Amino acid sequence: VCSEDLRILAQPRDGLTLLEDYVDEFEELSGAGFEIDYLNENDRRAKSQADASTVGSYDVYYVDEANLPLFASSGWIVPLPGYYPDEYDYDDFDAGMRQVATYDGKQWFAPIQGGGDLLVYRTDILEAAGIEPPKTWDEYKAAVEALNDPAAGIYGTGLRGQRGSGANVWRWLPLYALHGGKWFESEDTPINIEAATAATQEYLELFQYSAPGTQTGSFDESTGAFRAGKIALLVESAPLGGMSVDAAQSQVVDKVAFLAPPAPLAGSGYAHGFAIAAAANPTDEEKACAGLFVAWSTSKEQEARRLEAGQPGELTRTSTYQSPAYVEAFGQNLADAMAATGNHTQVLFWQDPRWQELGNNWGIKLEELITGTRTDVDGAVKELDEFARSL
Amino acid sequence: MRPGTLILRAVLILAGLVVVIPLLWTLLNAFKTNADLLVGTPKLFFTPVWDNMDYVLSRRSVARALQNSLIICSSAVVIGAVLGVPAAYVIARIKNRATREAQFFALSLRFMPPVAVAIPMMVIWISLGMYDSRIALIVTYLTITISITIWLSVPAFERVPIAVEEAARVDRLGPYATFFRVALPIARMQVLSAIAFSFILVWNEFLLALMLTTSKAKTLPIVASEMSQLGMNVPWGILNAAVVLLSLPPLILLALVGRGMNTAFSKKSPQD
Amino acid sequence: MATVECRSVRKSYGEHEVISDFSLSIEDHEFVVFLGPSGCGKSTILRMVAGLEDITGGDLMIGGRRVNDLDPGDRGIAMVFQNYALYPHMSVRENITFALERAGETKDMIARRLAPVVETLGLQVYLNRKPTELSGGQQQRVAIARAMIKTPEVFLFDEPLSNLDAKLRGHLRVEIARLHKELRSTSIYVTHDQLEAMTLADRIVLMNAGRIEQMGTPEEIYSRPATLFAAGFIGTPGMNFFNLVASGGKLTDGEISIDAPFPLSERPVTVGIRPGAISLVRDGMPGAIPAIADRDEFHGETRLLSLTAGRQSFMVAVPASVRVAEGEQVFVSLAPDQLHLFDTESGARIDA
Amino acid sequence: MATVECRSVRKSYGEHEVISDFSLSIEDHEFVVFLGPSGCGKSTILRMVAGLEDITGGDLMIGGRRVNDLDPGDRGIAMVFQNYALYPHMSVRENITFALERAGETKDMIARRLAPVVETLGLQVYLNRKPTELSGGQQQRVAIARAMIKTPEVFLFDEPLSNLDAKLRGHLRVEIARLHKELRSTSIYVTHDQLEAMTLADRIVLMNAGRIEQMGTPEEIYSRPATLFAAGFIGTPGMNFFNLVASGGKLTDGEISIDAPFPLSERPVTVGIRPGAISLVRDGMPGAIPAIADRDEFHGETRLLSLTAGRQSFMVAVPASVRVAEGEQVFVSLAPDQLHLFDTESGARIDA
Amino acid sequence: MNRGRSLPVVFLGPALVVLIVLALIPTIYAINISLQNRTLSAPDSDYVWFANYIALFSDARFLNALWVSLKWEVISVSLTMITGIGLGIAMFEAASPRWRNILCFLFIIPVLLPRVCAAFVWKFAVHPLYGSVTWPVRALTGQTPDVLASPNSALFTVAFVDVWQWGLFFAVIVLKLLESLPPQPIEAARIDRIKGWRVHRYITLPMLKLPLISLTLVKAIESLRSFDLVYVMTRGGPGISTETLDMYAYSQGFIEAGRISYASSMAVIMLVISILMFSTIWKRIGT
Ligand SMILES: Nc1ncnc2c1ncn2[C@@H]1O[C@H](COP(=O)(O)OP(=O)(O)OP(=O)(O)O)[C@@H](O)[C@H]1O
Ligand SMILES: Nc1ncnc2c1ncn2[C@@H]1O[C@H](COP(=O)(O)OP(=O)(O)OP(=O)(O)O)[C@@H](O)[C@H]1O
Ligand SMILES: [Mg+2]
Ligand SMILES: [Mg+2]
Repeated sequence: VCSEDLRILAQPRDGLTLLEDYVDEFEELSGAGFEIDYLNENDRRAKSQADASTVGSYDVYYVDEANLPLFASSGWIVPLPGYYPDEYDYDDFDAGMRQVATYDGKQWFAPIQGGGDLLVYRTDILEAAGIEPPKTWDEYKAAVEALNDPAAGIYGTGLRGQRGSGANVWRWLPLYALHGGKWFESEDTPINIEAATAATQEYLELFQYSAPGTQTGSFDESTGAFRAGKIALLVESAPLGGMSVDAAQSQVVDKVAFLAPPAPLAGSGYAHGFAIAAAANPTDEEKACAGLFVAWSTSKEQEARRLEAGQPGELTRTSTYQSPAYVEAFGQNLADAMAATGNHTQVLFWQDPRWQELGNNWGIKLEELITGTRTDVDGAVKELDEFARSL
Repeated sequence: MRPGTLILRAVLILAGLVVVIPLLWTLLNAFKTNADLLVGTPKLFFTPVWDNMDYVLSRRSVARALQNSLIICSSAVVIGAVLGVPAAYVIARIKNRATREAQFFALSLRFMPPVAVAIPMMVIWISLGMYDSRIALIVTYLTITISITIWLSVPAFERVPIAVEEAARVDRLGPYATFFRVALPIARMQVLSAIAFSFILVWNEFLLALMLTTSKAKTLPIVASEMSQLGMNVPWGILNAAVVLLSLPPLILLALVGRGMNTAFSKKSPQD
Repeated sequence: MATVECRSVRKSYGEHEVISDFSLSIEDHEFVVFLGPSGCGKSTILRMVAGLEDITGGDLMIGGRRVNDLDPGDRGIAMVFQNYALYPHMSVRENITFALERAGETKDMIARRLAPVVETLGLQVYLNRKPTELSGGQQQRVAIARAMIKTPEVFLFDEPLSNLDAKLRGHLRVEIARLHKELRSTSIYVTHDQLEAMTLADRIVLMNAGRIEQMGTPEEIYSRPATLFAAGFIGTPGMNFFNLVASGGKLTDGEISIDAPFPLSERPVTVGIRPGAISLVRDGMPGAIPAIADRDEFHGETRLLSLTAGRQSFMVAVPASVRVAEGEQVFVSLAPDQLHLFDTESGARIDA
Repeated sequence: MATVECRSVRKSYGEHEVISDFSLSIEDHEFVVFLGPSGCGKSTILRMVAGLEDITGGDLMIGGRRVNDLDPGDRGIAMVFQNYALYPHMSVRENITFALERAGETKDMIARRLAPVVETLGLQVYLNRKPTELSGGQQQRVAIARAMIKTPEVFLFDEPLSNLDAKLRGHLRVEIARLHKELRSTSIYVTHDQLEAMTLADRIVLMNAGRIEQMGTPEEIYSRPATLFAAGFIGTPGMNFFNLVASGGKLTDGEISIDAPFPLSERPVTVGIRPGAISLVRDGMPGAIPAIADRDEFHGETRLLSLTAGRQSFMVAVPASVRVAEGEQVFVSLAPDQLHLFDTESGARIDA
Repeated sequence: MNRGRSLPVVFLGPALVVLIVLALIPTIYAINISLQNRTLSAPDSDYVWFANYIALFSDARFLNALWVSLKWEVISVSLTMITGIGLGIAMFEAASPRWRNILCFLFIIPVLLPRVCAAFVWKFAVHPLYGSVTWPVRALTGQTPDVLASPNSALFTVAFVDVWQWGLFFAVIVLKLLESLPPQPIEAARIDRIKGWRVHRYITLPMLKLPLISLTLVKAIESLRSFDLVYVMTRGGPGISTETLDMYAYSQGFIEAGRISYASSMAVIMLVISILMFSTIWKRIGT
C-alpha cells in the first residue's frame, strides 16, 4: 500500500513509544515504515499549524479536540471514511471520543487517547471523616469543603488554574454546562452570560480548597498533588485513574477509588488522535497508506499491548475497558467507573476553529481571577462576551 | 578579619551554593522515580534508578539530534568564525565611520526577534527546497554566530599591540600573514572564547530550530521539548535527565576553554 | 651600499603637517641619532624610513633606490621598537628566527645564523622562554637579536632603551655601541635622551618641531650649538643663559657686565655659558661678578651651585670639595672663550 | 612631632622574608632617601609606613605613637606614587580636594586650602582638566598637590619621578627640594636614581636585599662608602675596581702595582677608584701605569675613556678636549688619597 | 605598501554581505507580512497596510505586553547589574586568588546552561509542593508558597532565574575589570581616608564607567529575548502579568491564533524600538 516511510508529528506518549517497537510489523503490513517526531503539546500545536499551512511535510498529524476544527476547516486534514479500513472497527472507539472526533458531520481522526472525567477520591480520608463518596454535585462540594485541612497537609480538591483552553477553561467547562451554558446558540448570543458568571463564581469558590501550585498549574499539578497524597478528592480527566494506581507514579495506590462525575455534572470530553494530512498525501494511494497507519496504530491489538505495558491512560476502545485483562490490571472499581463515565461525557467546548482563540482568551481572564490579579467576575465575563462577538 | 569581610565571604559562599545546589539537585533528580520526586519533603536518600537516563539515551531521536546539533552548531560556529573573526580584525584595526557602522550593524542583528525571523525563513527555505535540512539551519544560525563572534572578538584584537604588527611588517609579513601568524595567535584565547560563546548561543537556540526543522535536522533543544511532556504528565525525572544531557556539552566546553573565558572579558593585554 | 637619503620629505596627518621639507643624507656605516624633544617628529621620520608610515611628499632613497612605495619587508631594514614589540606567542628562538623562516631560509642556514647572534647577546639560556618570562633588559636584547639576524642594510631604533631603568640603560647603551662597531650597518637611532645621543652618535640630527635644528658630531653640537634651542637642549646640567645687551665691547644688563669676546653691533644678545665654564674666584679679580648662593646640589665629583647675580640666576659646577653656605656671597668669573652668543630674537648663533 | 621610627620591622610574603630586622629612626623635618637596587625592599618599607602593607613583626612609630594597626588614612601621612595614581575620572580640582571633601570639610575651607597649594605648584590653568589631558610633569605636580593639601606630618614619595624624562626629572627634583624647604615636613623618598638621592637627601639610607647597607649624608656615602656594594652603587660613572693583593706596601696583581695608602697585612683586597680620580700622565712619571685605550664616550664636559691595563679594565674621566685614538697607549696615575680599599671577601671597607 | 591592500575588503566584505543578506531578507519579509492580513489557516491574504499597527494600539494585551517588557527590561537589567557588581566587588574584596578562580568557574556555569534547562531547574525548585527551595517554608510554616502564582512574585522569580544566569556571569566580568584596574588609585584613596565600599563608590566604579555601560547595553539586548525563560516558567501568566512582547507575538503567531501578520507587526515594532533606543545609547558611549 505504501511506497515511502510515513512521517508523523505527535506528542510524546508512552503508547507511541511502544508503537515504535512494532515498526517492522507495520512495514510488513504496508510496505513502508514510519517515523514519529515528538513535541510537547504547545510546541506540537504551533509546529503542526505552521507545517500544515506551509510545507506540509507530515503525512499524519496528531490532532486534538481543540485544533480539530481548525485543521478540518482549513483543509489540512482529510476525513477518515474511505481511507480507514473497515476491519479495524471504528465504532468500537469510546462513544465520547468518537463524538469529539466528529466535526461538520464527518469523522476526522482515530483516537489515541481521550475520554471524559472521573471522580477520584481517597478512601482513607473519606472513611476517616465518615463521609460517603459523593454521588451528586452538591454532595461533592460539601465533601470538598469538609475535607479541606491545610494544617494537616490535605486539600479538599485540585483544580486547574493555568491559562489555556485545555487547562483552566477545560475544568470550568463542566460548570458552565451545569449552569446551562452553551456556545453560540445564535449569532447574538455567543455565550450565556448568566451561566458563565455563575460557573465562574462557583469555580472560584472551589478554588479556595484547591491545592497550592494548582493556581497556575494544570492537569499535571493537580493530579501530581493528588498522587502525592495532598488531595482528598477531585474530578479530573480519566487518565488520572490509571496513574493513581501505578506505584511508580503514585504514593496513594491502595487508598484510591473511582466514580463517574457527580450528577448532574457532565464529563468534559476530549480526545487526541491521528488524522491524515492533506498536503503531504495528494494522491488517493498515499491517503490510503496514511489511513492504514492511523487504523493500525489505534487497533485493538495495539490497545492490548498498551494495556499489557500498563499504560491505562491511552486506552480508547470499549472492548478494552470490558476486557478481563483490564479488570485484572486496574481493578474492578476503575473498570466500572470507566464504563460508567462514558455516559456522562459530552463535547462541552465550542467545536469551531476559533475555539482556541476564544478559549485561550477566556483562560487568561480566568487565570487572572484565580490568582487574584483581577476580581470582577462580571467584567471578565462581559469582556469574554465582547471578544466572542468580535470573532 | 574584619566583620565586613566575613559578611562578604558568606554572601559569596551563598552565591556559590545557589549555583551548585540546584545543579547537583537536578543531577540527583535525574535518578529518581516520579514517586521519589513528587514528595513534600525533598529526598536526599533514595534508590537511584537508571530509567530516566535510559529513556533519554535510548530514544532514537536523541542520538540523531545530538548528531544534528553537533554538526549544525559546529558548522555554523566554524563558518561564523571564519567570516566573523577576520571581520572583527578589520573593525578593530581600521577605525573609521564605516567600520563603526559595521560593528553596530553586527550588534543590531541581536535585536531581531526570532518570532519575526521564523516565518520568513521558513518560507524562504521551503521555496529553495531546503526546508528541514542542516544547511538551512546552519545558514540561518550564521547571523547569530557571525555577529556574536564579531562583537566579542573586536576587543580581543584591539588588545594586540600595534607595534607587534608593525614588527611583523618589518619582518616581511604581508597584511594577511600578519593576521594569521601574529594577530590571531596573540588574540587566540579571547577569540576562542568568543567563538565558544557563539556556540553556546546556537546550541541553546530553540525557536528557529522548531520552525525550520521537522525531523531530519532536528536539534537537541527540540528533543528536550519532546521530553518535557509524556502523556498528560510532566515527567520530571526524565526532564531532569534531559537537562543533564543537554547541559553537558556546554559544560565540557567550559572546562576546555575555561581559562580563555575568564580572560575574554578582562581588559589586560597579553603583554601587560 | 646602504646610504639613506631623504629628499624634501614631507608628512601630513590630514591637514596637519608634521614634517615639512626634511632633507638628510646618511652615509654607509654611519650611526645617526635623531634627538629632540617629545613630539618633534623623530619617530615619524623613522617610521617613514621603515615604511610603516606613508610618505606624503618627497623621495626616500635607500641604497640609492627610491623606496617610497616599497613594503617595509622589502627595504632591507630592521627595526627595534620602543617597547620591544616581541611576538608574545612565540618563544625567544622563534621570535628571532621568524623573519628568516618567512623568507624561506633552510633550517640549517637559520641555525647557522642564529648561533652568533645568540652568542653575541648572551641569550643562550633564554631561547625557549616566552617573552613574558624575561626581564625588560632581556626582552630588549631579544628585540635587538631579532633585528640583527636579518643582517639588514639599515638598522632602525625607536627609543629602544626608554623603558628601562638607568643602570640597565647605561649597560645596553654600551652594548649597542659595541654591536655597531662590529656590524657597521648604517643605523638610525631615535631618542630624546641626550646622553644616549652623545655617546652613540657619529652624527646627531637635532630636531625641533619637524625641522632639523642642527646636525653634526656630538662635539660640534655640544661645543658650537647653532641655535639657542640646541644650546639649551644639549648638556646636563643645562646651559645658563643671560639676556644682555651688547654695547661698546661689553655685554650688560645694567647690573652685571662682561667683556664681549668679539666686537658686536649694539643689539640684544643671549649669552650662554655652561655651568662648568664658570668658576668661583676671589673677590677683586678683574671681571669677577658678585653673586649670592641660593642652594647647592651634591653630584658626587662636583657640586652644583645655584647663584643669583642681579636679575640673573644661573648654575655653577664646582668641585665637590668646595662648600658654600646658603646666602653667602661669592664671586664668579666666566671663561670668555666659552661664551656662546645668540641673537635674542632669531635664536641664531653669533660668531665673530 | 612627626618622627618616624622603625623598630626591628620585619616583612614576609608567605615564607619569603623580604625585610628582616629593619631599624631606623627619622627625625622631625628630616628628608630621608631610601636608595637601592630594584627589588631591595625600598617600596615595601615605605608601604609599611604608609599602612598599605601589613607589618609582619616589629613596631612602627609615627610621632611616638605605635601605628602598626592604624588605617593608612589615620596615620597623618600623604603619599606621592610612582605613576601618580591620580583618579582618572576626576578633574584636577576634584583630585586635589577629594580627601578633604570626603572628610567633610566645608566648601569654604576647601577653597581656602586649595588656593595656596595650586599657587605653589602653578596648577591654576589646569584645574578643570582631567588627568589624561595633562603631561607627565603636570600630573606629577597634581599628585604632589593632592598630598600637600592634607598638610601631613609625614610625606612619602615612591619613585615619584621615575616615569618622567630626564629634563623634567631634573626640574621637578629642584621643585621638590624647594617644597621641602618651605614645608619642612618629615619626608621619606624612595628612589633608585642616585642623583635624586644625592641632591635631595639630608640622609641617604642605602639598602640592599632588605637590609641597610649604609646610612649617612650623601657626601659621607660618596666619599667613604662603607662596603663594596655602596661603593659600586653610588657615583656615575661607576667606581673602578681592581682585584689586587696587598703585599709589602704594594697592591699588585702581578702586572700592575700601586703603592698601598697605608700598611696592610698580606691579603686580597679590592681597590676602588672613581674614574675622575685617575689622570692621564706622561710616560715616565713615577707610578704611572701603561694602558691601552679601547673606546671613548663623549659626555659633554668630560670624555670617558675605557682602558685596559694588564688584566684590569677601567674607565677614566678626562676633559673633553683630550683626544685619545683607539688602541693608543696611554699612562695613568691613581690619586693615592682617593683609593678605597675593601676586603675582597667580606666587602667591608678597610681603613688605616 | 601595495601588498594586501585588499585585506579590509576581503576580510570584512564576506561577513557583511552574508549578514546583510541574512538579515535583510527576513526583515523585509516580516515588514511585508505585517502589512497584510495573513493567518496560518487561510492561504489568501490582502494588503491591509497599517491596519495591524493601528489595531495593536487598541489591543490591551499588546499594551500590557509593552508595559511588561519595559518592566522586565528594567528589573532584569538592573538586578543583573546590581548582582554582577555586588558579587564582583565581594570577590575582589574578600576572596583569595584561589577562591576567585573557583567562584569564577562556578559563576560561569549557569549562563552556559540552555535557558530552557535553567527554567526547568528553577521551576521545579520553586514548585509549591515538591520544590526544594520552597521546602523549608513548607516544613517550617506549613504554608505552600506559590511564587509563580502571584503576578509580582512571578515576574521577580523569572527575573531571578535570569539574574542567576547573567548576574553571576557578570560578576566574573566585573571582577576581571576590577583586577585590571591599576592598584594605585585605590591605595591613594585609602590614604585619603576612604574606606570599605566607598572606595568602589567613589573610585573603582567611576573608573569602570564605560565598560559597565557597555555591559548594561549587552544585557539589555539579551533581555529582549526572554522568550524561552518566560515560556517555560509562566507562559506569560498568571494572567498576562509576565507576558512580554516576544511571548505575546509568539502566542499570536503560533500558539493561539496563527495571526502571523499581526505577530509580525509586533515584531517590527520591537525591532524599530530597540534599534532606535540602542543606537542612541551606542552613539552616546562611542563619543
Ligand atoms: N597618527 C597621527 N595622527 C595625527 N598626528 C600624529 C599622528 N602620529 C603622530 N602625530 C603627531 O606628529 C608629531 C610628531 O610625532 P612623533 O611621534 O614623530 O614624535 P616623536 O618625536 O617621536 O616624539 P616622542 O619622543 O614623544 O616619541 C606629534 O606632534 C604628533 O602629535
Ligand atoms: N606581593 C608580593 N608577594 C611576594 N613578594 C613580593 C611582593 N611584593 C614585593 N615582593 C618582593 O619583595 C621584594 C622587595 O620588593 P620592593 O617592591 O619593596 O622592591 P623595591 O626596592 O621597591 O624595588 P623597585 O625599585 O623595583 O621598586 C622583591 O624581591 C619583591 O619580589
Ligand atoms: Mg617617538
Ligand atoms: Mg619600588
